[in-house]
Amino acid sequence: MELEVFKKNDVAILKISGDVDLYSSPQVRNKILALLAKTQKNLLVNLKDVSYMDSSGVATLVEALQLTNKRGGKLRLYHLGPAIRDVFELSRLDKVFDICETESQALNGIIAE
Amino acid sequence: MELEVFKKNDVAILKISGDVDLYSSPQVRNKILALLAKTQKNLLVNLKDVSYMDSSGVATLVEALQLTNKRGGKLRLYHLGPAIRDVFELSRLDKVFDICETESQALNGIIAE
Amino acid sequence: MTGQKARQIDTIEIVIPAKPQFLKIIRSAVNSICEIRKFCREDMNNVILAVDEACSNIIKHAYGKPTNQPIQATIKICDDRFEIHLRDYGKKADSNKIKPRQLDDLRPGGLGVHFIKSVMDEVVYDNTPDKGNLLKLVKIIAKN
Amino acid sequence: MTGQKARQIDTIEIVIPAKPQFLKIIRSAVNSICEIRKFCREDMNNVILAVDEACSNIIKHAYGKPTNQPIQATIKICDDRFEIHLRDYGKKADSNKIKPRQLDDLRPGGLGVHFIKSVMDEVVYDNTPDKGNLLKLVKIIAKN
Ligand SMILES: Nc1ncnc2c1ncn2[C@@H]1O[C@H](COP(=O)(O)OP(=O)(O)O)[C@@H](O)[C@H]1O
Ligand SMILES: Nc1ncnc2c1ncn2[C@@H]1O[C@H](COP(=O)(O)OP(=O)(O)O)[C@@H](O)[C@H]1O
Repeated sequence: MELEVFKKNDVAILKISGDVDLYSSPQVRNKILALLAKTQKNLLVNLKDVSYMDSSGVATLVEALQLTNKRGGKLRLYHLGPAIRDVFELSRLDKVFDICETESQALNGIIAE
Repeated sequence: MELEVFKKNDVAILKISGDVDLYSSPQVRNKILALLAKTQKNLLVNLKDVSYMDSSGVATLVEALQLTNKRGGKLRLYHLGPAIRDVFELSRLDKVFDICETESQALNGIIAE
Repeated sequence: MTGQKARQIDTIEIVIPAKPQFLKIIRSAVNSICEIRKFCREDMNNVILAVDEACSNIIKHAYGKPTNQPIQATIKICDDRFEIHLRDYGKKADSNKIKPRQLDDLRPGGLGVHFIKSVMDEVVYDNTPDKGNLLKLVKIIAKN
Repeated sequence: MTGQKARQIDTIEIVIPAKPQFLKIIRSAVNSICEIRKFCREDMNNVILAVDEACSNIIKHAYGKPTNQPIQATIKICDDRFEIHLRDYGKKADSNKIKPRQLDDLRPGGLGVHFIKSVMDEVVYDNTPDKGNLLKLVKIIAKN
């Protein structure tokens, strides 16, 4: 699993690649907590190259959502492949999360603020 | 493992995809024998999408080479990925086979005949 | 439809130490088995997810932490079903406690058992072995 | 350099029926193990090839044909080496006969043992077990 952080117009984008499972999700969690601690209100997560995600990965994103909500920020996920989309549907969290198709959709309204 | 046969200016092209191992190489062998039986003198083999090849796959191609040689035809392999190239180098058959980079290189001189 | 075709059943066994970094080995073996049996993408992903979640729970709940003790997976390969038995030697599971949380209670965690039960056709927790637990998971594969 | 670091060794076991269609399961498990240990592409491909060839030979030569009898693979995971033991219960190998053909003799077949010996650092055929054979393969992994 690999993590990369980009900035687009001051918005942090976390790109996750590979498998997010019991082994790697703590690394995702640490990275997200570090980003949000650094006065980052909003966070976009690019899931395009995530090949597998289990419940620990979903749990990590739930925690991130709660944190950003509490701070009045936004968490948006985008570029979900079919396997990852299925996991969110199974967890019935596809309606709870703000899931976008593309990066520009995910940036929409956040940059304008 | 999947096999597809194309014709380009009357030359047969066999495209192999997936893993060629002890399980699938007999299927490759049958397909090649059938193609060569059908008055096909020359044969091009596209290895671009072969993800794995073991000694039984190499043996199958050696047999095909001997058959085409005997009939005065040509066998050419092309589009070998690094893993497949390594297997031919390990077997020291990279000099015995006619290995081309691209399809047009592989067709060169065969079509003109 | 009365004729019975002798069903060929092959058995695969995989044993890993109960540590998160090795779950990938079980996932990729299960993936190959699903490919060999030509499961559709959805069945394949579902089976991999359920097996992985069940193994994660063995590490988290039966052993309580990563350990050198084993997770033993026995997979029966048939045309029309995927069956896996997961054996651990950790503390006995209290089957009353193995249940998914309410999904509308938004909090991290508590999704694994829900995933397993949603995607598999049979989920049987058996804590009667001499030591540890045995979990049987079955997925019926639709013919295509 | 005299200090000895206690080496963590983890053991993975995989058992398949000795049939060609299941070799893929061993390959993908070995692949995952190489990924976990961050082997470079070449080491990874070489290890997968050698293990696969050795398993093919068990089917072809020790058992003589595809069978329900097992191929048992025991893989030891360390940082600096890949070690696998392959156990079969077929007929005892005559170690004088296990050798690669002359490579300049162009004919199909006879490459498997050459591949195994070219890419692995240790190849030991042991036919002293009570039943069948044990093949030990070791690859030393260069630090990067
Ligand atoms: N293999 C197991 N052994 C013992 N208890 C288990 C096991 N699997 C699940 N449980 C119990 O079921 C609960 C729900 O599990 P799960 O849905 O996977 O969520 P989580 O593991 O995040 O709590 C766990 O909190 C645990 O109490
Ligand atoms: N596991 C084995 N048990 C017994 N004999 C073997 C075994 N592996 C290889 N051999 C012998 O070594 C020879 C060379 O093997 P190999 O290089 O793999 O080529 P091939 O299998 O195509 O003959 C075989 O023909 C066989 O006689």
